[in-house]
Amino acid sequence: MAPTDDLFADPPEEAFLVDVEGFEGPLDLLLTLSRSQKVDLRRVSVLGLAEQYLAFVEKARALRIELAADYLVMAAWLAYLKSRLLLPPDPTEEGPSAEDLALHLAFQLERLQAMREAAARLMARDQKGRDFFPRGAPEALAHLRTVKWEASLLDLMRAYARIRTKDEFRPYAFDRHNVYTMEQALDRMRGLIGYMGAWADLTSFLPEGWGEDPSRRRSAMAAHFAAILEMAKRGQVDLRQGDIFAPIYLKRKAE
Amino acid sequence: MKEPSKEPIEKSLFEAPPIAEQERMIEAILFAVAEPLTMAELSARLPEGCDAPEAMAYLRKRYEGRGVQVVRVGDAYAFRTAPDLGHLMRKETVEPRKLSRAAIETLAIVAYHQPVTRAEIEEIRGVAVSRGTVDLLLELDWIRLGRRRMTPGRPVTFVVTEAFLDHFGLESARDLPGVKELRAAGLLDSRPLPGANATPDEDDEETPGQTELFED
Amino acid sequence: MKEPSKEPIEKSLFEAPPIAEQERMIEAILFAVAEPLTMAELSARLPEGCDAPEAMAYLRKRYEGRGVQVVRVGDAYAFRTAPDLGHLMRKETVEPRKLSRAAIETLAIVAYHQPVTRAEIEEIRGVAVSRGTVDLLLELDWIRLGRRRMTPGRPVTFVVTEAFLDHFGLESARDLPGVKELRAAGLLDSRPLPGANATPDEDDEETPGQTELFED
Repeated sequence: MAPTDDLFADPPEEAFLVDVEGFEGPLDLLLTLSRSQKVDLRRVSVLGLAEQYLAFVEKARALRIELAADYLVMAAWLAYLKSRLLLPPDPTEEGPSAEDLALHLAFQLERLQAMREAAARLMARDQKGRDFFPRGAPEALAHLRTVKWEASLLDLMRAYARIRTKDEFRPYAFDRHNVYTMEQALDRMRGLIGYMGAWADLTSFLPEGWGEDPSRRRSAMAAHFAAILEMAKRGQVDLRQGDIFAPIYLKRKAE
Repeated sequence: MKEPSKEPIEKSLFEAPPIAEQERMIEAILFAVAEPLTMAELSARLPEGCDAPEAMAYLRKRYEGRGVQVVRVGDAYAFRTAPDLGHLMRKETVEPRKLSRAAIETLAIVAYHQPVTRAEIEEIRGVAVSRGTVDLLLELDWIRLGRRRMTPGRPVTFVVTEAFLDHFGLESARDLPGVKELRAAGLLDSRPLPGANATPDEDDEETPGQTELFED
Repeated sequence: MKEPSKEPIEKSLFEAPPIAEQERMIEAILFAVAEPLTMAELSARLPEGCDAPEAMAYLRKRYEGRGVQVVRVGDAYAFRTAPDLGHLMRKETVEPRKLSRAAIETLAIVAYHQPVTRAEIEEIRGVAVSRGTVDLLLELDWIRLGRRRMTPGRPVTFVVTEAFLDHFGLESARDLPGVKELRAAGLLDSRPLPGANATPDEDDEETPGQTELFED
């Protein structure tokens, strides 16, 4: 399938170089070269292979063909391996032997070759959408997972109660700030009544700062109303109201 | 009903597969093709000399009473799930899940204070209201957007819905018991533990141990 | 293989349908969908007390040699047309995406060596794996990320997906062509370059996962 594969019965080197782009890296190139030895990959001469590779790189250089860096790295490594393979083993040198390195390279080539073949066999398998088919008109398998949120009225009220309770929870203290007591109102009205002439609306008697805020207003109103009721009882004032919820008027009782 | 077969000459040249094989073929085609197929379309896909109507007759017979059936759609054929098994395609599971504390509290505040803005809810709860919580309540159709408040920023307000009233069996949100009634009903514990925020829900419920002791 | 059935008490409460009916049911469900379904997914759709594995065994037997067949894909099952009839579905054939040599080899390496790191793929191919190649395979949903390797750098690994198995008609990665022979030949081993000047990525120490996968 790769065009390079055909080149190897009798590798024309020119074609090689033209095709260098077609190689998938130095290992691929090595694998291609190794095939020209026409032996089982396990018996491939790594030394011969190194020489083939280095010759290839030489040729490319002569033709001023730029090779990618990894090809040159491989070339350097193979030159090193070649020299190690040719020289008698140096007992002082540490690390793996040249034979180990050569074996590993052979293993890499064999493994790459094996994966190539495996890939080809995989792609040759029956494939979905080409050789076998799923249902053409699939139906949706609906899985309606409905979450039913559970909350009862009791939960709701408890939740509210919990919030309110949180607010109310504080050391007991009477809220004097917003409460106007009847005693205060009575004292106040007693002082004011002397100046009263004609009928006057009770609301006009509310003290300053107590007419705006509804809760303060309510408290002051209640206190003053209670106060004037007390005063009416004592015969100090007359009260009048035109209708339910209509303004309450009061007037100093004529003596 | 039989298709006019090809000329005899051709027939002898192309040996048609056995009818059982033809049946297999239309089975596969009918399965894989997205649309219902007419007899002509089926025939066109079969090798020379096949008898699609006959193979179809066998196939339909084979699937009689099975979980799927070959049905006729107009003048075409298709596999369909047996009608009595349609329910298997729709699986409904209902997962009961308890509303989170944040959600139920937010809901309660909307119910008691509607129309109420998010800022107000947060003020009352004393913690931020997550978007998810509001979204869930909106999704449940228990709250909806009310009018914008005519204050700077024109914040949206939330109100409870008909569905909410329906779910909780209320005529109107005004029917919700007030704080006093809650207290009278024993729902308002006036002596919460300090840091009531952290106490789990269960703490708010009556401790059954005590009453049990005195009952019976 | 049998699912642990419900407790006998429950079983008596919910009379399971006869096995033939159960077979019809999984036939209908499996027929309806394009994607493979696991036994658990099937069981979830069957009534209480059903024995999906047993019903499946009957169903697979029934479709043996038919134009459509029940195939196993990983842990799941699906109806697929018989491979020998693919030629009848020419019109349905989806032109397979032309994969580059790099993509095909990378896919094969993931399938045979999984879980495998990018460095290991590069070590096997002797060339860098381009991002586009991996992205394409991920996009095709043929490979996915596996667990990170517990080696320095904690590199991600790749494994093949159920969709891969489904596409290539494989029951499991154990059924990959020639996998046994390759393993026996030691060609699925991750063998590092001997000596200190190993590959820059040190993550190919021992990879217990990949042999585990293929061991029975």
